[in-house]
Amino acid sequence: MSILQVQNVNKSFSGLRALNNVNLTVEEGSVHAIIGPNGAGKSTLLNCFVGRLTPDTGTVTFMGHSLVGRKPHEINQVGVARVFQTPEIFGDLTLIENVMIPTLARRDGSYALNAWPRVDGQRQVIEKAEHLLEDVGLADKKDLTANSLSRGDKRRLELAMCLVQDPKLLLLDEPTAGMSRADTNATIDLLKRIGERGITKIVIEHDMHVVFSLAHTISVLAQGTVIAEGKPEQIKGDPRVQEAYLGGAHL
Amino acid sequence: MSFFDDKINRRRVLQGSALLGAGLAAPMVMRRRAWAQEFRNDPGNAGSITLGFNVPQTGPYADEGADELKAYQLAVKHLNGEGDGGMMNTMKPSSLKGNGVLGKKVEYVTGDTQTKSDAARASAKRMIEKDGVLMFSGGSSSGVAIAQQSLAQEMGVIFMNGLTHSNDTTGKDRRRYGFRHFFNAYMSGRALGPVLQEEMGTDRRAYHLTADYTWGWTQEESIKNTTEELGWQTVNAVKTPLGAGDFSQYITPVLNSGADVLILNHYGKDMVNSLTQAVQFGLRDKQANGKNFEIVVPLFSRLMAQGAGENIKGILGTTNWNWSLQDEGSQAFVKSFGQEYGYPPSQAAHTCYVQTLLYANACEMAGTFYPPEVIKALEGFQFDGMGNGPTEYRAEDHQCFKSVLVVRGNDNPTSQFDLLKVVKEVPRSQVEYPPTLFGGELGPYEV
Amino acid sequence: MDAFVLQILNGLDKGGAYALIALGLTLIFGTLGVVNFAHGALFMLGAFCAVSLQKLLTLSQQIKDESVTFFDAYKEVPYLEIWFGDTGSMIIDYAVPLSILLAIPVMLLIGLVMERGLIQYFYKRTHAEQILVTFGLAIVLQEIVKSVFGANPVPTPAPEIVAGSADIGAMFGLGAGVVYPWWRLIYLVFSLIVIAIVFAFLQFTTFGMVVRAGMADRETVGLLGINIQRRFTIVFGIAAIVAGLAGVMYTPILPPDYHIGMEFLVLSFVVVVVGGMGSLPGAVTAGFLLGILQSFASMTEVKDLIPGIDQIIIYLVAVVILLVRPRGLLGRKGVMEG
Amino acid sequence: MRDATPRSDLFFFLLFAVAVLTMPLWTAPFGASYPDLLQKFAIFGIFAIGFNILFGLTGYLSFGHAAFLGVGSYTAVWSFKLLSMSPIPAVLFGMLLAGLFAAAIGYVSLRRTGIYFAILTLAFAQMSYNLAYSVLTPITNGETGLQLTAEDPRALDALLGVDHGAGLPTPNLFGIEMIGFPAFYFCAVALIIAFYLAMRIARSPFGTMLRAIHSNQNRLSYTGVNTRPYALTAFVISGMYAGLAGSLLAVTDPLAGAERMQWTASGEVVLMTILGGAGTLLGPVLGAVVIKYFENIFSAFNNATLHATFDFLPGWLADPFVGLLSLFVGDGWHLTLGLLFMIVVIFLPGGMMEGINRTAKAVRRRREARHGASGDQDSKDGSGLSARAYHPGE
Repeated sequence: MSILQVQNVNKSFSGLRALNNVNLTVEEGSVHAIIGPNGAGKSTLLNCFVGRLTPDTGTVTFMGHSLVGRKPHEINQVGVARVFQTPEIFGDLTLIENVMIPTLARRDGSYALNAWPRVDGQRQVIEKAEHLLEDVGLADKKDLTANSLSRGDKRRLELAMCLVQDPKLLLLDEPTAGMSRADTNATIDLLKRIGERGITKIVIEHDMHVVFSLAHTISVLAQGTVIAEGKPEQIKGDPRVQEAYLGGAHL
Repeated sequence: MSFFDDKINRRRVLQGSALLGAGLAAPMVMRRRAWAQEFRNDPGNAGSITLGFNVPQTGPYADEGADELKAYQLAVKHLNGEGDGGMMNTMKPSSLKGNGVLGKKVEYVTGDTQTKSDAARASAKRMIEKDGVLMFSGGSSSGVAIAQQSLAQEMGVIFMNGLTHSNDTTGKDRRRYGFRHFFNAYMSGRALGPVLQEEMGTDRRAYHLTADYTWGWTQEESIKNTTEELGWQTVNAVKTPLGAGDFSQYITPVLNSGADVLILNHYGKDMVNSLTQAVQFGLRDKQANGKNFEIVVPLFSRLMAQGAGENIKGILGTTNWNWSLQDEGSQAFVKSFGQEYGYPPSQAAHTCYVQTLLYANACEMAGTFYPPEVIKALEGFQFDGMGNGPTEYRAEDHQCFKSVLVVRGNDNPTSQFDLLKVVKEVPRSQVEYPPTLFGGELGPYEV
Repeated sequence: MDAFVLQILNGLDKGGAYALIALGLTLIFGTLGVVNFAHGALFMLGAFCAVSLQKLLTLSQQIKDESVTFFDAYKEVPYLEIWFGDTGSMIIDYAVPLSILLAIPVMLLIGLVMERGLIQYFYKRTHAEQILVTFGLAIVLQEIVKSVFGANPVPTPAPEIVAGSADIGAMFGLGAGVVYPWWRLIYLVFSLIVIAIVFAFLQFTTFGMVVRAGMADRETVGLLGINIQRRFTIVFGIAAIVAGLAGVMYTPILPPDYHIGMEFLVLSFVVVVVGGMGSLPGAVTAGFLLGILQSFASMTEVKDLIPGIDQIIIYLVAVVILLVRPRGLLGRKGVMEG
Repeated sequence: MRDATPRSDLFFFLLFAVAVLTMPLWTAPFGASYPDLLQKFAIFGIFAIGFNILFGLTGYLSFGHAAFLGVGSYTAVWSFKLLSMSPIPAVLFGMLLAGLFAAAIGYVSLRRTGIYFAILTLAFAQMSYNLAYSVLTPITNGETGLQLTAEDPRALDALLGVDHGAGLPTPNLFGIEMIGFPAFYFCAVALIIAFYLAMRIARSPFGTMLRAIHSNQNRLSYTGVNTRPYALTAFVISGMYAGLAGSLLAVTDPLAGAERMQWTASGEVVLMTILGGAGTLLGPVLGAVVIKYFENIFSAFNNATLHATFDFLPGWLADPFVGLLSLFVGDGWHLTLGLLFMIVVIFLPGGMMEGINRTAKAVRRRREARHGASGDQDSKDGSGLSARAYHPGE
């Protein structure tokens, strides 16, 4: 069963074609990696999924909902969560608050004038948030402000913020960018553990080590077009991919 | 605040549990006091009384306010028998004795109106509620004066207007507890009439620039009525935003409008700016319709004339009083003010000084501080020797009627203070109008 | 038609003042990231440079007016006139243009002291705090000026030779009697020259290039090992000079008082924002645009159509422009949007 | 937030309520215990609390809140003129209209953020002010300000047969005239309610969302939250607070002037909030009290009162001393205010509340040191009384 279908998506920026007739299908429950050299259009594509950008033409359909022209919060509310390349968190709030906010957003919808009850009285929300913090190993830091975390911890926090919403589709934009090898491995482990929850994931990644450790399917993007798609083993040997990456990343 | 005077058991009040109750009880205490007294801020057996002087100390009129304050301080000195007595010696009739008012020493408090109605009322309320003033006074803007005057009525404390020129002050917004010695826009128009006719003839085309608020409108209307009676045409009357700064966009249309007189219904900084700029545009030297183009500034003040510098020369306008007047009262006032502060008083200072003396005199006449009686003493009071010749506080609208000075910017001043030259002293009869002209209701004596 | 020309001139003139103040404001935004509510005060200080020089030049021998008793009244004869006769009078007459020479070093010094002494500690603070501290500073500066010069406006006339109006009607073949004050024309030209100098300086000098690069991307320039900080300090000084010069030259048009800066402050912020944060051409364009629109809106014909339009035109235009163009006319993304 | 338990909040709230209700007592030594100033403390406290709901929580800096204050005032005076001298409809209508006005302006302005938002609100407020001063004079009575007259219809009062006697009527609540201390207590109760509601909002999930807007609006929208209606709600609520404050100004003093809407008035509430401590519950009230105190008390000193105050000093010392002080009081009170702004913001980045917190912390540390308690409990103690407990915005 496919969860996300991308059909004939085009996107240009002042004449410059960033996406050229992209087609993509993501299977439910799978980890789908999108790789490609710099400027291939990976981030542009991801931005078309979450409502930051609107494709010029083409359709993006998620579980029967068209995502084209939707606002980011609407797309999130149908079950799409996103981890950013540089962690987007609520820097001056505490960790527990950081995780409670997405929990509340899932419970109350995109807007609720919930101004009378106390937020510290929302037992279930707090418990769920604490549980998630435990999952990512940040439980002991829950009362610190998020800005005080290391970069790796920030990313794990952001992951917790996404996971607490029980998304159906999780988009990860270079989840290990700028991490040490040890941190990278820890993140891979974490992502694998999450995999057990059956959340579909789309991963954009440069690090092929990460890609081949996680992905079930890989799409290769070059100059705004999908030039190859298949299982990791297939992609490894594909000459077109080799060529696209010539002088690029390590295969 | 004299809260503790009320013999509440202080120890009990301070007990934590009683704090809340005591706080709630306070209004009751205050009310009981209120019933007990005959009128607000009755000095009773106290040896002194307090007056409140509420003037602009910050903002554009700060210098004028400082001048007013000096005049008030001088008046208090004279009332208490200190100094040379100033106009107390020339005022006729006078019941003042130079031993304070009704034998009580006069003290005063000051406040800053910021030339804002809200700030002025807040400051006045402090004087009334905290400092217990019997009368308050001050001015520089009509809106602020009217706001304070209506407060006076609500609180039952007399307000003696300082500088306020709008017809409304003693017209539609007149109050029983408010009194104005200063002249008004209507009088300016009336007084200017004959002089304008004499100097510029009856075939003139006038262009008005008017500050876009109530004072500006009343002045424009008054001047327009006068000039149109003379046979002048009004080419246009354009409203300008208060504090516009640059008036060029309003002045350029004047150039080729066919007008030959520009009337600037501006005061204060607006007047300084619009006049300076109008002169820059060559309006003073211009010829139109075969005549010399003329500029008229209906309300002049010497302090503001300083700001306009050379540009004021030859410009006609009116003023309530000028220090160069040679009558006995003016001389006495200029002498004591000049000796005290080293420079001559402004018209704002003069009116404030006079108002203070008039209030004190009315108390002496009434033999009490009880406001309704003081008001009655002031109403219809006729006096002389205060610099404006015979003057009457008209009972029906609390407006002083006296002669009005038409002045001209001095072409050849003999000193830094010699900015305005009196052209004509227009007698009271020419500027008088029926009290019903502007409507308005004074309200009750007892509040 | 003539009326139109005159209104355009009025608008350009006003616009010149707006543009000069806004230029400095946006330079400071763009480089230091500081919301400078004391910028109006810099304009005011410039104006008072002219006042000070005039007072200095007109130091006078006082000839007592004997007809006045009770206090001392003097006819004042400036020493310069006594010593140098007509040359002295001429120097006094040229007090305002001469004070440009005084204003440049004084304003630069004030700018540098202000930046080093206070502003530099507020780079990383919130905009709200920057507003509070610079607003406080503006009040303090105003009050100091008030205590020295009083609250009344001080007349500061233009030199006699340009005090009157130019017959531009004859010059440009317009109708008869179309005149415009010389000084206003000078002001317009002056503001254009100052704007041109600032732009040329930023465009063609290495210093300017570094500053522009710093405005675009501060971190990167910092990484290049360039001491961007010291340059920004100088930029603040330049902004102070520009505001000060605008003030000096405006004095014959608007006799200055201590409060004059506050009146320009809000308006110049609107100009900067309408032009787009961090955009120098934007600030200049918006300055002239709003000046001209304000002049047109004040025309009787327009006011008859929409009463009170001249009271609100600037704000109305600001609203419309900001709704149509999210970052003003020429603003860059992400500047001061947080 | 983690330290603010329901119990500590209740305690804090009661403390606040008691402090407000006993204000006539403890302000007496400062010369501030007279009705008008106390009313102003309460009213501008409400204004600043409301402003803080927008600015302190969401970070949206509005420079046009005075417009809502003005609308509240005008509406209240019109209610006195047309309906009844009771403050209840005046306050309700004042809040309602200010809220509607805020909804309209907020809807447009919130399409932009940062300084662009600030300038949009400023522009709307300045337009309101300029128009109220001139062409809207039939509604606002322009420069003179909207006042009561004896001939006003007062339909509701007429219907109920309430007779106001000769002269101008005074607003009255079931027979209690809204002047002097009763009027203060009316405002004080409003302040306490306003404070309580602000506390509820700050502690609620809604308040958390507002703080999230401040923190990272981008993340919030990718978290499924529609940020604009949240910000708009905060804007309208704070507009209604301003409307409440404005109508209370009219209740205690039934006159409404256009200058209430000027940008300087909008700036004043910004200054109050930052001075006291943006994002804190108590800070804005403190800021309002300090600024109003300076405005009314410092401006009232003159040389005579200064001399009277320092007449215990020998003459050679008193004169220069008074001369020096007179620069800062009377007509120099602006200078003092300007210096205060600078000093507070330079040394106390979080406003006056930060000063209070630091003092409290230092005192606690000293006490702990004396009792030999372990140091690392610090601000995380469970007493619920740590200074942090009161500052949702930290």
